[in-house]
Amino acid sequence: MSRHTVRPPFQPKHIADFPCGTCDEAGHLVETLSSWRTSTPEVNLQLCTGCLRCYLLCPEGMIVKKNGKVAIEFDFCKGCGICAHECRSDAIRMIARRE
Amino acid sequence: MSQTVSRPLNASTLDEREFFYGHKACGGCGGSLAVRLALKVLGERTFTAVPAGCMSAVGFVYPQLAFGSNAIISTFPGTASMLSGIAAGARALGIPDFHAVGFAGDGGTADIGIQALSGAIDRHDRIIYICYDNEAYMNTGVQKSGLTPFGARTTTTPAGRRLRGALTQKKNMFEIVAAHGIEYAATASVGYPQDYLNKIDKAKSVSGTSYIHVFAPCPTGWGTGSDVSIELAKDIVDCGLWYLAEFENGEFRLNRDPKQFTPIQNYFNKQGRFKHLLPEDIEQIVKHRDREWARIRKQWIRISPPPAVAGEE
Amino acid sequence: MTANGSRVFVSGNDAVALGVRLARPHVIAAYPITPQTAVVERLAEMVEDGSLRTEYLHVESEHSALSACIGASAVGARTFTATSSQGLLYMVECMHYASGGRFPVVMMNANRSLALPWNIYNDQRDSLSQLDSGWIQVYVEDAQEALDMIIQAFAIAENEKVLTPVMVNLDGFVLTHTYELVEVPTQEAVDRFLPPFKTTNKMSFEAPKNMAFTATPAHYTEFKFQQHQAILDAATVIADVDHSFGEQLGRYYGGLLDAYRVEDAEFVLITLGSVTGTARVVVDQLRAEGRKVGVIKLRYLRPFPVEELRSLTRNAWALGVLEKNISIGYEGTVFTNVRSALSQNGTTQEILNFVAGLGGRDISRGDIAQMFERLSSVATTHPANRVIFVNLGVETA
Amino acid sequence: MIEVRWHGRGGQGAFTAARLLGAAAALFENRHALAFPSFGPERRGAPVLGFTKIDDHKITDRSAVTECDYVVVLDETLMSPKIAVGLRAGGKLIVNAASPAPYRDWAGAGDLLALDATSLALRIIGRPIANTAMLGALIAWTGLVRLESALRGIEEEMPQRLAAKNVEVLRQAFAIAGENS
Repeated sequence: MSRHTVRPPFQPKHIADFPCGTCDEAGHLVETLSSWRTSTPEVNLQLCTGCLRCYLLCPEGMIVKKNGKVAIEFDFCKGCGICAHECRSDAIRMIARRE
Repeated sequence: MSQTVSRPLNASTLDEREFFYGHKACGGCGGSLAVRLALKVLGERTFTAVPAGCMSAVGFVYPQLAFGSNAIISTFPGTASMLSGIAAGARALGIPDFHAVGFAGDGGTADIGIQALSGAIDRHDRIIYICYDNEAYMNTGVQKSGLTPFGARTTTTPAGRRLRGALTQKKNMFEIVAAHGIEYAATASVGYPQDYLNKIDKAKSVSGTSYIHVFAPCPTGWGTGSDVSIELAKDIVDCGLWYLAEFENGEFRLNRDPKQFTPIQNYFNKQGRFKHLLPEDIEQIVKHRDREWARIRKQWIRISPPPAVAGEE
Repeated sequence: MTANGSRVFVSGNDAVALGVRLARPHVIAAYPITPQTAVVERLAEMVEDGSLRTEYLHVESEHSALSACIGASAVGARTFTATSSQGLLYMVECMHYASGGRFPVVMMNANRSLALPWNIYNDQRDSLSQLDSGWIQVYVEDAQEALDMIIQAFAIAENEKVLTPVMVNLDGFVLTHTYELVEVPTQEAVDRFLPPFKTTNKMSFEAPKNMAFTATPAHYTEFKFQQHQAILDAATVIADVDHSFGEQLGRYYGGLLDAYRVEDAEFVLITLGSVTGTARVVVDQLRAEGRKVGVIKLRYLRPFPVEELRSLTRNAWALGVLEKNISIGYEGTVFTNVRSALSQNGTTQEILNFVAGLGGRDISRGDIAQMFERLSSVATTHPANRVIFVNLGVETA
Repeated sequence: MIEVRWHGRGGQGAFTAARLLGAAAALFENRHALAFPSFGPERRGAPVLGFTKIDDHKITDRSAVTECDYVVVLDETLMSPKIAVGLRAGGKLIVNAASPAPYRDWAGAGDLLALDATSLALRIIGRPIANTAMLGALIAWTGLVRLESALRGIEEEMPQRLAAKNVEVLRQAFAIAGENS
């Protein structure tokens, strides 16, 4: 389940559309970063043991628990490859294309 | 305390919510992982201060605001002083049960921010100060900081024929902080994530100031692949160039005392910033490492490390 | 030109580092900050490859960078530092200290906007907010002028009639990170132009001194008057240095200011820094259409070119001051300075303040053409509001 | 004035190519040039831009490049229908790709050309650094600067250990592009 909402791009028309001062909602997101990725992680659920090491170590927080295993969200996955590199049962492979 | 029953803290019991994502850190950034894990342990009743540096530059570019809980950028020198102010304000307003946490880089902590940190510890302010150490000023493009290790190439300690990288050793921030008589201080590494989670969890219940110095590799600054940050952060502990320790009730404790260090070479070989080192440089680094460990083993009390979770030997 | 050694294709930051090496500073103490970093990086490389023999201090903050430079200058060493934006503000205490103590430190400042909000891009609010710090301030238009002004800055600062620190400002990214053709003078030519630093305002074993002391109400004012007079007198030294630089190294810059097609101009834009280059292109286009327009580049903001500005604008119908700055709550600082200088002119021409380019917002050729448009309409209609935010992205009514 | 816009990712050397082109024109062809990156922090992997302006007289206008004569894309994964926005009529969109086919109608007002720079770089340098190969293709298809000037630009601007291989990449890219212009 995606736990965050990426809002439409911010297009202010009037000065009042800006917050008063440098203060706005925590977690206010208006863009995804999938364009940064040149390779994409893919989970093989047969091999995944649900140890959650990848969930713990993803710097982007893009891996979620799912039915005792894991699933990867792609909004902010930059294809760094840490999940694939750290998975102890080789259940994650990096493939050279973008979701 | 917000957690009524205290279950062991690990990947499955950790708060599933994410409080730091949508940030623009380089892929594989150790610092962003350190921030993400800490904020998950601390939960939503948290005020975070982050100075100028990577985490603010990647986390707060309006209108993309990547901190899911309260967060504010401080001036570069003023992380600890701003945290003291946040804690004092919240106390005065009677806000219960909050955490005031700061994430500053190595330079932000050991150089420009050391004065404010010293003041906060001296006041025993109830704040958690986390230094994510990637061993140079990375946001401005890899310049030497007080925590750049001996021999490391940075853009202000070039490695050429005459000089080969940084000529100074890392400042010993852990013991400098301990010498203040701080309530709780610890060293950690994203290469030992469970140990890092345990120390953040302990810091939550410290009644005074706590300081956690977490080792956080930087692929861009170190000239490594983006997928090896965790491996490197483990290697550095295993080869003895970094240690996992705590300072509490006026006493040092080693959480990990490797019988046999792994060869330093296989830590250096994976990184562009050490490629230029000559055998005599390596020898000097090894000699310094062994002298430090001899001192530590003599002066610090050693206890058996807390139960390690599967997958983390 | 024998005085010029080589032609290189370098960034503004690189050009500054080349100028610093030629000036042979004894001590460099600087702390990295975007967009200045490549200066301290090049200097570190020059120290490593042996082409620059200097004491290079890795200081832990900007406050300590300038404090260290003051210490070095206090024993007679030639010193250099470089910073930007937040870093400049973090050394403000030391800036007043350096000027009050008459320490001729030379500093490069990469013009960058000020937090909050945070922003790493170009505008001029950092240096313009420090006009009262007692430093001589010069603003350059391109990388060549940056290199040359670093060398001239030492000659001006260390002149015993001046003995005042000098800040060389160049626009962050637009100049610091843009690569262009630069002539690099030979070391011999610069050694002939720039004598070694000699001063009695220093401690030494031959003549032991006590420095940076306290002054009671009975004496404090006189020290401040001395400082003030020194910067006013610096105007002649600046002109002489510009002239001898032109003679020996082939490039004249015009001293306190530089005017372009202003002689018969009806509408004149007054500005500073690299945006002058865009204004020159627009002036040429409008002149080709028969419009009498011109642009004045203020090079020095302290000392301020009062006389030159008065004589050059006497016949203009309307003037515009374009600055990447606003003194919050009133008007642009340069606008205030220009209006004060022209107020005794006895002329009644209209003058507008164009506040543009804050936080790195682009100033296009079209924007500048519109400014001239506005000047031609305002010559007759004397508007109430003279402070115009250019390219504000939203409605405000 | 000729304006070139380079597209790449942080760390791929897009700006180095923009700078080499400027150096070649300014240092070896007695012209004037400005070369500047899209300003801002360059995060590894993040899309970045580089710009080169070339003219016969000193370029004083430093305002943003809104239109350009050539767009050079070093990384195929950056291609999108809007890639050639601002490309002037008669301009060229040059992409590092094995074949131009998938991008036929993305060239806006200009024409489309492709060169497989990555495999050329892998063959000669052993790493997928496509910037000098794309520079070679650009100057072959546009004549912006002579091959000789670009080669001297590399020798002048690149550290010795990189120069030799990059000279070879540029030479071969120039030749390959020349055959199917």
